[in-house]
Amino acid sequence: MEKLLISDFKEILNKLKDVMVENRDYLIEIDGIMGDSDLGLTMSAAFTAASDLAEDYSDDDIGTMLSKAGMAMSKAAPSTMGTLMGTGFMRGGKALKGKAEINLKNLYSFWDAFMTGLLDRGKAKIGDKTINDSLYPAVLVLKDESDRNSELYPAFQKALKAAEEGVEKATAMQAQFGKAAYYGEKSRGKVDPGSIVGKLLIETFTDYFKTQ
Amino acid sequence: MEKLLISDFKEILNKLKDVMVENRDYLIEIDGIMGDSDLGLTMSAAFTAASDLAEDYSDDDIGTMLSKAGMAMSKAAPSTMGTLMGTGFMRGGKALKGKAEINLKNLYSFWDAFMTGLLDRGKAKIGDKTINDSLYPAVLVLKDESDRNSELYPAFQKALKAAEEGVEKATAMQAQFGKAAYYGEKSRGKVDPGSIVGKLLIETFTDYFKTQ
Amino acid sequence: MKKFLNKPEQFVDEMLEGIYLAHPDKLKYVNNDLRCLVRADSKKGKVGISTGGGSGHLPLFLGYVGDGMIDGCSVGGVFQSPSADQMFEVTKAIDQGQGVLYIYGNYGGDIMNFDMAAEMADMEDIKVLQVVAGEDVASSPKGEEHKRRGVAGIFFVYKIAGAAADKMLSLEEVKRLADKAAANVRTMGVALSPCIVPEIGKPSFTIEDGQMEIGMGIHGEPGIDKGPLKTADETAQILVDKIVKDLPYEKGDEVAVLVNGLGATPKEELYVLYRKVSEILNKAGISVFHVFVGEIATSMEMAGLSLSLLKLDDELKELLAKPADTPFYKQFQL
Amino acid sequence: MKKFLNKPEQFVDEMLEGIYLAHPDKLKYVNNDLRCLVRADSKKGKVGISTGGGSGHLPLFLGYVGDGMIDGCSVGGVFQSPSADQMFEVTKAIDQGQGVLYIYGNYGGDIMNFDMAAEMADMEDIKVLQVVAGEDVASSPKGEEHKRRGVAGIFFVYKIAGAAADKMLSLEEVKRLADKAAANVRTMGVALSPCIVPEIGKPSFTIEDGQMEIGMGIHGEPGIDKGPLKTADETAQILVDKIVKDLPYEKGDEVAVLVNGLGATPKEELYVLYRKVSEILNKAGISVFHVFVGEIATSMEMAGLSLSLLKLDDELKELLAKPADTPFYKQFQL
Ligand SMILES: Nc1ncnc2c1ncn2[C@@H]1O[C@H](COP(=O)(O)OP(=O)(O)O)[C@@H](O)[C@H]1O
Ligand SMILES: Nc1ncnc2c1ncn2[C@@H]1O[C@H](COP(=O)(O)OP(=O)(O)O)[C@@H](O)[C@H]1O
Ligand SMILES: [Mg+2]
Ligand SMILES: [Mg+2]
Ligand SMILES: [Mg+2]
Ligand SMILES: [Mg+2]
Repeated sequence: MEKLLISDFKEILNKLKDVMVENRDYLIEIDGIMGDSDLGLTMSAAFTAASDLAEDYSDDDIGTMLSKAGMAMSKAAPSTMGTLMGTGFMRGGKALKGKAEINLKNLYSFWDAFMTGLLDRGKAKIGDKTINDSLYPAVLVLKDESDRNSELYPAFQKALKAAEEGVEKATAMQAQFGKAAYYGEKSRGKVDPGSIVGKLLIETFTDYFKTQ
Repeated sequence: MEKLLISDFKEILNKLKDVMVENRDYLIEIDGIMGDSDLGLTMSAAFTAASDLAEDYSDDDIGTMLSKAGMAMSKAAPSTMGTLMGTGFMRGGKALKGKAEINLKNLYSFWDAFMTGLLDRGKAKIGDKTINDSLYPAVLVLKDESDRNSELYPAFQKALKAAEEGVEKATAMQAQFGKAAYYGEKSRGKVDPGSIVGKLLIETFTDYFKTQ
Repeated sequence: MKKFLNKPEQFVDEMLEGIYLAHPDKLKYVNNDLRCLVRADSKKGKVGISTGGGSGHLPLFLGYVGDGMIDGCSVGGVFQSPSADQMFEVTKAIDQGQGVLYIYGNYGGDIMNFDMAAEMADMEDIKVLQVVAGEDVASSPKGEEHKRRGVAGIFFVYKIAGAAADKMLSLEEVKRLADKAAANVRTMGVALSPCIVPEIGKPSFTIEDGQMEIGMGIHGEPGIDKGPLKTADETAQILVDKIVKDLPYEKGDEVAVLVNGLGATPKEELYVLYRKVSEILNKAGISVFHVFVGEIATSMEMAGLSLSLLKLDDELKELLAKPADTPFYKQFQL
Repeated sequence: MKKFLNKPEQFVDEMLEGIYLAHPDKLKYVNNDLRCLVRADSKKGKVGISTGGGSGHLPLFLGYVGDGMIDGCSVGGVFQSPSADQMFEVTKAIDQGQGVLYIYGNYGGDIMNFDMAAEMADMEDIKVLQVVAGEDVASSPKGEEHKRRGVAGIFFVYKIAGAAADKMLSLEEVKRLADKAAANVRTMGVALSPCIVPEIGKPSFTIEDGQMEIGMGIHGEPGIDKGPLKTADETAQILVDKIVKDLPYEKGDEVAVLVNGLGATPKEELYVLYRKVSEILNKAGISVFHVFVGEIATSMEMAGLSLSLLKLDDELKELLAKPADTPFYKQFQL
């Protein structure tokens, strides 16, 4: 089975930064519809901080590096999504603490802890129209794939599909959390910006594995 | 020689009100160029108050009525021009105190006292680009005409001509008083709203005498 | 965007530099971070009170740090929560062994970060209790009060909690009183024009010419009714009706009133509105103990206002009446 | 025009009704005229201080009526002088046999009316002295100081005169100190957007998109430079340079600073500007005794600000530092 080293995670964090910077204006735009237009700014700031941290990290402990990246993110962007990303990376990193090599099983445990962190910190439930609604289905797929010892790329391809479907489903939901919740029924039919961030996370991992 | 009674002055104050109301928007407009756009409002308010007072005045003392009209004006419109009008009518009225009949000589003494009131209260000199610059030349003409025992209408026709010329001259001057003074050199070439009010005063008297 | 600023991304830090330069004897920062603001002096042995939230709402939040009010504030970017880390630094700086009360508005980012900060404080054995203020009746219906936005009414919560802490009451007791204030305040606002986040550079929402939005939040969150501009009296009637029915405030109740300007709206207009508010309350048999009129919680240059009522009892009244002296808010004994 | 009002022609009177309803223990009116405003209480045997001017500048002018400041204010329509009559009524109400000092801004209508009022007072044997405040350096060059507009700096004149009267000094002495304050203050402002007189309903002047007007007066009087919006630092530099050169303020001088918001400009921006002001003064060796930041003299919803410096000596400093308590302005001992 494939192994990921700390250099892979540095590269992935770097790609995540690029993706968030590329999607800066798009995220600003969709967060502007029912939110405060900051998501493009905060995600760029958060992932830049994470990537900078990773670049400077000189040890080989993947878990610790990801935890520290999470701390850096929550300092750099203390918005809802910044804090959730920070929490996710901190918790996910904790699950990988001490590891210098990672396989799909480990990667699933990262995402599982990440997801639990989001649910803990945000207190939103599945169906509340948040990032949870794209990320949670993807993490469920990763569990399956990890149980079945799949390869990374196909596993993430499936997870991405689930995340994309999650985005669609979230679009139809009524927002219960965050600024969009003030729109009540009117929030239905509008894309949830957080769910897009969830999808972008999985997509970036997927793309990375594709090119390996 | 023609005599004016209290009924004539009531009618003249009524006409002055009409004239100021008709010129409301025009005065607002020209006061807007270098002032605060209130001249149309204040002149309408002042002369409405004066006319209302005159209407209710039941005695035959022309001077007292005009003084009281002046007081009413300065209460109703305490702007520069309202205060000057108030002062003018108070001082002019004082000069006619106790009179129930008025001839051109008396009328000149009204305007003379009126003009002195303006100079006293406002402290502007001739040439400072104010109402003084249209009214003072007109009052000088009235002095001449009164010395020559002229008829009312031709006397005021000449006074009006002087007032009109005064407006032209004032236009070329640099403002030294009031809000327009902040424009310094730039105030040259722009009509002085107060000088227009001076002209309207004389014009209304002239028109009244024409129709008698 | 017409603003006095240099680089938009420096806006908050330069504002803070200006604040520290203007009030060196009253305010300072800790952890070498301008955004961790605390009182320069402090009363020994007192419960600490800390708040935090996005910038762009002055005098909210940091303006209430001072004598008789609160002790520290973590400062976020414009309309952005400060970080848990910053909150924790402020917590450490103001704790005097009696614990710290967090008072903040009901916004997702703030809640998560204050929760994180409380966890950090717990790890260092600093006792932290939290009060979340959310009183905008337009933001969520009755029965769903927990979803309501915190707006200008938080001022009352600071004032009550601050006076309580000043009386050297315990953390639990300060929290009880702050909770009581939070439970007894209701607010509703109305906006006439948007505001601009410097880093964004243009309004992130619009209100058309001749229109007003009733119930809009202080970051431009949607209101409950967008429609033609109403008169001051009509506006007052709508706000009072909705607020009074919600708690409900009843005949015989005594209240404090806050007429808050959102930024561009002149004080003149706030008083025109209060004239009607006073008349309506008077007719309803609700008596006004004191009215606060001015800019208490703003949205930069947004035009609009909000109305808050706080229902009083003897203990709240006593605390509300105590003096306060911060660089942004001064009150003599009422 | 987006304003909270009912009928534009009722704006001022309804505002005043709101003010009396909000502050019944502090303010009242005389002669059955809402526009003749005086303190509800008053210190016996003190010199009376009265002011007056157009509405639309709150807290100017009436906002400074109260403890430690002034005693009465006649209130005009928006940007309109009150009448001599009203000024005279206020004069009679606040005179306690020690005479009355008029303090007002250098505007034609106000001057004429206060002159008339002083004549009326003289006829009733009330001793009146007058101080005309005019300190806007942009409104007239050095050498023609008597033509300068009075703007936010009048706040300092009230404060000094009020504290002097409170010390039971004589009318002449209060005038001397007020004159000294007036002579030692300089102001300059900058506007970003116009304001609307309710009865006119639209702006009576314009400032184009992306433009600012340096030196504009608080009624929209023309400034000395219309041009592209400058940064906060550049703006601060222009204002400080012009003001400092004018008096001039010199190395070793001690000053009070006032950064005044004209209405729509948020406090955040005032502090960003002050940051630079402080730096420039510091470099010039001019020390700041105290800085006042906020809305002290506004033009309704105009966006912009003004900067004032008051040069202090020991007697001015002592008076400036005294507490004041009005419904619109509160200061603890500095
Ligand atoms: N309690 C929550 N738990 C999980 N996700 C949330 C929660 N509240 C909001 N979100 C997500 O956050 C997204 C908005 O993020 P962000 O722009 O950072 O929020 P804000 O600007 O309000 O702090 C929403 O689209 C939603 O997906
Ligand atoms: N000191 C003065 N003496 C005489 N006339 C004056 C004086 N100052 C201003 N004026 C006149 O007043 C006119 C403006 O009047 P008004 O609009 O009432 O002034 P404001 O609105 O400034 O009170 C000017 O056009 C000028 O003719
Ligand atoms: Mg957002
Ligand atoms: Mg005018
Ligand atoms: Mg403001
Ligand atoms: Mg304002």
